[in-house]
Amino acid sequence: MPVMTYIDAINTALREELTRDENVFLIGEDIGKMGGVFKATKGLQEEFGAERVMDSPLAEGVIVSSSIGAAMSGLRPVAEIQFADFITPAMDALTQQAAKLRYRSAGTQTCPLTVRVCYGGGVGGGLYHSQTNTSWFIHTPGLVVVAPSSPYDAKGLLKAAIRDDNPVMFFEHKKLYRSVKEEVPVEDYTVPLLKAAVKRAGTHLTAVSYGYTLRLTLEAAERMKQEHGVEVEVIDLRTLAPWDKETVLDSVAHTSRVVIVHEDNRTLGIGAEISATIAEQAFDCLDAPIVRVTPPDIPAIPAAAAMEHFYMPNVDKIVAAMEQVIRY
Amino acid sequence: MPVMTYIDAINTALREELTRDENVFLIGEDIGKMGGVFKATKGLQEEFGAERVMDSPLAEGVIVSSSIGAAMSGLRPVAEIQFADFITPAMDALTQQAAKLRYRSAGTQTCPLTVRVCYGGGVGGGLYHSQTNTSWFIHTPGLVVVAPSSPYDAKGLLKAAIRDDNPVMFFEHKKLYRSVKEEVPVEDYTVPLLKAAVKRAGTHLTAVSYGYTLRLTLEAAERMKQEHGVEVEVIDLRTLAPWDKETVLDSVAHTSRVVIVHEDNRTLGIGAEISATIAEQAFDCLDAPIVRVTPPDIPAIPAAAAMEHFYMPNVDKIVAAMEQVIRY
Amino acid sequence: MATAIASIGDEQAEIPAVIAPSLREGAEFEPLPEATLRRLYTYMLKCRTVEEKIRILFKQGRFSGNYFAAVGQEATAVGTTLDLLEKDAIAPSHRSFITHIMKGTPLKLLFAQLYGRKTSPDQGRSAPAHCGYAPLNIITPSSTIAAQLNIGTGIALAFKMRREPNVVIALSGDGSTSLGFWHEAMNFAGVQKLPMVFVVINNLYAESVPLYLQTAVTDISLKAQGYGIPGVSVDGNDVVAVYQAAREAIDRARAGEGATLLECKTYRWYGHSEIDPAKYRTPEEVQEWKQRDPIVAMEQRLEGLGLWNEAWKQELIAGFRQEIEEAVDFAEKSPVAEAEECLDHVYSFSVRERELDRKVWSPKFEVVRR
Amino acid sequence: MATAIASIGDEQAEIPAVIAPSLREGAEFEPLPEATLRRLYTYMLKCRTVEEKIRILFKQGRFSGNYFAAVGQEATAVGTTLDLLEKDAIAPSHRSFITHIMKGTPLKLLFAQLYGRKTSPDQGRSAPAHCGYAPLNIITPSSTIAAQLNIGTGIALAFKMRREPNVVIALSGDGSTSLGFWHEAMNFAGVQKLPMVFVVINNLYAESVPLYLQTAVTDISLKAQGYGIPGVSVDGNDVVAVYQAAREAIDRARAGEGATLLECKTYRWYGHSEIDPAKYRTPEEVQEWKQRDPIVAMEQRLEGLGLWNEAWKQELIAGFRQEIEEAVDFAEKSPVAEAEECLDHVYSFSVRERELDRKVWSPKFEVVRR
Ligand SMILES: Cc1ncc(C[n+]2csc(CCOP(=O)(O)OP(=O)(O)O)c2C)c(N)n1
Ligand SMILES: Cc1ncc(C[n+]2csc(CCOP(=O)(O)OP(=O)(O)O)c2C)c(N)n1
Ligand SMILES: [Mg+2]
Ligand SMILES: [Mg+2]
Repeated sequence: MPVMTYIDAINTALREELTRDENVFLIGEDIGKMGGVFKATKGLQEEFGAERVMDSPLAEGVIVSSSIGAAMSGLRPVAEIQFADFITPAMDALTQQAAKLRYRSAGTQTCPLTVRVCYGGGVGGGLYHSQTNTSWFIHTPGLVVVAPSSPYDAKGLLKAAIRDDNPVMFFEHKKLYRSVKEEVPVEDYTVPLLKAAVKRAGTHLTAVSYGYTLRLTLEAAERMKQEHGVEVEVIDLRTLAPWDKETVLDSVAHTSRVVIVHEDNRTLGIGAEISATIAEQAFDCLDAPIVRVTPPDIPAIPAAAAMEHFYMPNVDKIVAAMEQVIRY
Repeated sequence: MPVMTYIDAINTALREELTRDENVFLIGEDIGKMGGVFKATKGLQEEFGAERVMDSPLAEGVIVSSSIGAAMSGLRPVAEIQFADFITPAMDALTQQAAKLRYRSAGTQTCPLTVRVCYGGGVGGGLYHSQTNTSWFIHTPGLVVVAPSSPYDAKGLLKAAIRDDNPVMFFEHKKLYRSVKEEVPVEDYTVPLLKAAVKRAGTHLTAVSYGYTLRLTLEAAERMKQEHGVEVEVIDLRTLAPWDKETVLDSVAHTSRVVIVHEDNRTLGIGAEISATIAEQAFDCLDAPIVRVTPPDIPAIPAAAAMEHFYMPNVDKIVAAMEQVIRY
Repeated sequence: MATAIASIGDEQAEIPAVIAPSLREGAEFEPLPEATLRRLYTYMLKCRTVEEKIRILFKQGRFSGNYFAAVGQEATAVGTTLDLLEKDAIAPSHRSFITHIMKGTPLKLLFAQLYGRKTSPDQGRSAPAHCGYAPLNIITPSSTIAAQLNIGTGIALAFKMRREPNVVIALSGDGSTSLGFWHEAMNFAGVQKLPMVFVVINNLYAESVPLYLQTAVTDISLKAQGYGIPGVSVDGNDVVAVYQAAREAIDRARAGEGATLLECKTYRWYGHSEIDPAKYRTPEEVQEWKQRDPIVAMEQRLEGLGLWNEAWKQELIAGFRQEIEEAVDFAEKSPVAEAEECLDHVYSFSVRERELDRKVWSPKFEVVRR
Repeated sequence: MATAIASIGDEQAEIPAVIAPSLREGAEFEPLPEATLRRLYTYMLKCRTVEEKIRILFKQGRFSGNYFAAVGQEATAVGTTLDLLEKDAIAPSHRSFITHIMKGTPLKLLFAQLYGRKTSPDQGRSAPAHCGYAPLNIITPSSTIAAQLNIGTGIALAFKMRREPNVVIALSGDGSTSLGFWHEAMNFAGVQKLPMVFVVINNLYAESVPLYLQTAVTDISLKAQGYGIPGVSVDGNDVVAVYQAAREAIDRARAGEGATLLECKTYRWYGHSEIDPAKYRTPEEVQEWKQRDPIVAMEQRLEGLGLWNEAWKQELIAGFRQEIEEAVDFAEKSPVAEAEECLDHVYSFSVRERELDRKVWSPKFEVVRR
């Protein structure tokens, strides 16, 4: 099996789906000749032509809305939002159109649409090239929100998203693009949507995360094992909405302790929902407070390194929280 | 003291602020000659002229962004969004501009802006005239989000919002406009932002809500007293972001039981944040699961009466949840 | 070129009676076949009859919600959408209920929609007038003004990619042109040469806001200039002029020549919706426009050609009334959806179980349905 | 009218060398005073010198983030913003860093911005090129393309309401015109007759996307038609033409006659940003445009008037270099903000305590700083 980076996995998934199904097409800013600002679509316009790998005008609303119409007509659009920071012009298209079309037509009109969104901080991008912005969409029923943490999952989940009959938002952390590599099958496979994965088994503490911070959480789990002999069970949500309550609650039922890690703002980040669900549905299982490791509630990530570092979750912060919960 | 409806209180607050400060002006769709679709601005254009009570083009983005620029220049705009359902065209203006201007300019440029938003269901408005849409903004640091539940608070909080130096979103529930009346002073007064209010004292259970559902919660509390002798402490959040943790946690510290009621979608509604905060910071105080009474997670409120009724929180549902938590 | 003066809001504006009737400069249209003239009239009359009935039903409290009547605007509604192909798509606005009649949605389904019944295309979910119909490719619209145009661009893109000879008729009002969405749709249609006709129904008001507070131009067709597509303004109360301009635009789109912006200048007789007394307009202004009733104008024209008499009209109306009664009856006898059906059609998979049974991971805490 | 042909992306497009230089049809401009000509040149040279230095510093890794150079576009940058009043506002785009030089922001603050230092106007928060300056009414911009135009409308509205004779210069690129925000700002400015000049710097590309994929028109000034405001296109590499057209538009705005759209056709020499090799353009195309260097063109013009020689140029450059060195020195010696300062300026009140000390309502659970 070839070893692939996360971005190679994305590129491969797109190529395979474009080949497999003539209804699949890509649309977004700079995705054509340039191959995308992060090169996720590199070589695809050359291979599939400018109609199936289409440079859009500079308008995220156009990218998403035209995809909705195309999807309604039986095509399988894969739209790209260059940075999550620029998703607001598509807010109506995503939350009022894509999320509600099936519902408002009682299932007679649907939009099997995939929206790839590049998100995340930690690369010095500053206030407007670092945002996460997943919560708005997790809070919007009708949308499926996915955020893979590894190349294997990235390929399998993206293929599953493209084939899914719902509007799927697919969040790719820019810091993962070239920093993680793993073996990825060349064959066709999918990873199921709506299912979390236990990425590390453990009995003392449940840690829940996704995307880039999932990797930090895995490192923290390893340190807890090395330094304290604590066995942390690490759950990768993978799908953020609708999220997989069963896997999380099952784990909490045997560990009784929980740490949640995410990069979106603290207030009403997904950690709030997970914590609230546990506090409501697994109250008796808990032996300690549920701790969230998140950025502070500030408008966005500053560019200057020290402030960015202060903002971002990291392994030390996660370990400190885990220690706290275990010691409780 | 005159008895006023909620909408009279709003109208009075606007008139008084327009009179008090020549920098105050209003902008929105149909707010001028028509006096607003709910008549919140009735008579104001006649009194203050078309420049200070300005009909905007049909563009929520224009309403909010032009207000931001005007506020930056020292004016005190009060913008109106006709229905919360139509706030998405202003999403960038609100979350990327208003919320971040002070931050990104390190305090050198600010926008003392008030955005009045008419929200809420229960009036047969259907999918696009019933939405609540508060969570997106509660999740956006830099914005203050306010939602009064009574005429007295509506007048006092709106005046406070207009005088505040932050961008304040002011959510008015359309079902409250004409259904509640109370004595409201004719004198100038403000109700402080950022402070919750204990609207009913109690020792057995803390109930947290805001806006229209706060009134349902008060009714439920009365029923708990009548039917079970249970004393419910009812907290009206009033400001949803940044919300008043202290008041809630203080209450939980002596009641040990919590029910949260809101009308925004369940997943990542403000109930999630309150619950998560309690589960994290007042874990030892809890004697029962924290229960949220919310709508189901569906894209929006259907028009047909039976489905709308199924969707909306009501007194029976709140009482059932309170009984559950008390019995636990 | 004859011009009529009509007052709009506080300002006097010139409303040219006929402006650039054709895309082809100086071109004359062929006279229309008699059958087409009669069909244009028949549909206008049907639309009027249906909407006046709907208004009565609403006043009687027979259905709730609200309704946005296009009475007075029938020439535009009918002339732009007569004889579309089954697969041609409509991107409707809130005032396009009668366009369903043009496309062929059964009247009984439309009345079920008004009544919010289970038998309606959306099974009681949306407000009365926000109606779509999948079998005839009518987008089920949101209320967000202009958003349907942008979805329309995607349908047009699919037609283009699949080399299908279909078109999208995208309907919006003068007010909608202020929203960024409107611009984004027009611009994209221009770049991609999409098979679309953007019909702007300029009835001089957006709710209470007069045109001059909406935009600084009086001819909305001018806006086409910025998108590299042709723009045409017609007297939206002259059904023949509207039909001819629309046909030209539709033929262009079908032939792969791209989109057209067609502005139809007209007027709504009643309030923005059934609960709006429309006090922001003077009675004189309304009266002036009522005198330009597109149906009466067409009657005179047909009569001049020997194609119309009162008896025929009454016969038509009687037929419509019968169909309407049946539709009302169907709607009123239709069941409403069960409350829990509001949990359906959220996703392609069901969320009923998830929403109804919150499994609890605790021995002590009973499951309650909340 | 002379036209030059330049290749844009895959298509050949006509770039008229001079298009409608004045708002007043057929009007001729007065020749500019010598002092003005020299100042236009001096500023262009300063902008170029500063940006070429910034590019070197970036390549040397002396500051991080990214930078969007306007090299090649100086005639547009300078001609549109010379001699503004202190209170006149600028709504800058990501490629408007040098506009600060025009308005008067001290160079050392600008370099502190590049270096993300505490001494910069935003104390290290934003990316290098997203710079504002409150004392000179330069909006601190977001990255959302075109959003600054809309904020600009509000500043202009405030000028208008207060009867202040100031203007807003709103800067954006060809790509920005596709966004709804751009349209909404233009339309509102038209309706309210706002004192604004919308300068569209049409450099033929938005990042990698050529103009013909952005919009179906080649002259962006045409878009003004839809908003009831005048539109002008000028050769954006001719600083005198740009200045004259801009002055006319600024004077109009100041006189209360409303907004103007001014399209300046130009070209960026380098990539979209310092990390973009710009492979989507041919070397020939770039070469062709470099031959139309606005600075060289102005040198020739001035030399013809006896107003320029190489020695003066070197003297100017030496002066700029000195100022730049001091600014770099200031930036490099400036402190960075403390990490916890990222908690400041969220609201008018402090959130530090709330964020740093999560008070815990429990005897057993210690307070940890997370
Ligand atoms: C984005 C948005 N803002 C506000 C509204 C509320 N609204 C519904 S119709 C309307 C006026 C529309 O005017 P116009 O486009 O001229 O259409 P007309 O009603 O005249 O047919 C308004 C403001 C809405 N539906 N969507
Ligand atoms: C809403 C939004 N979408 C995407 C981007 C990313 N982006 C930054 S600059 C740019 C191209 C801008 O092109 P243009 O307006 O022509 O300005 P130029 O760079 O040529 O000066 C893009 C796509 C953004 N900043 N904002
Ligand atoms: Mg209208
Ligand atoms: Mg450009």
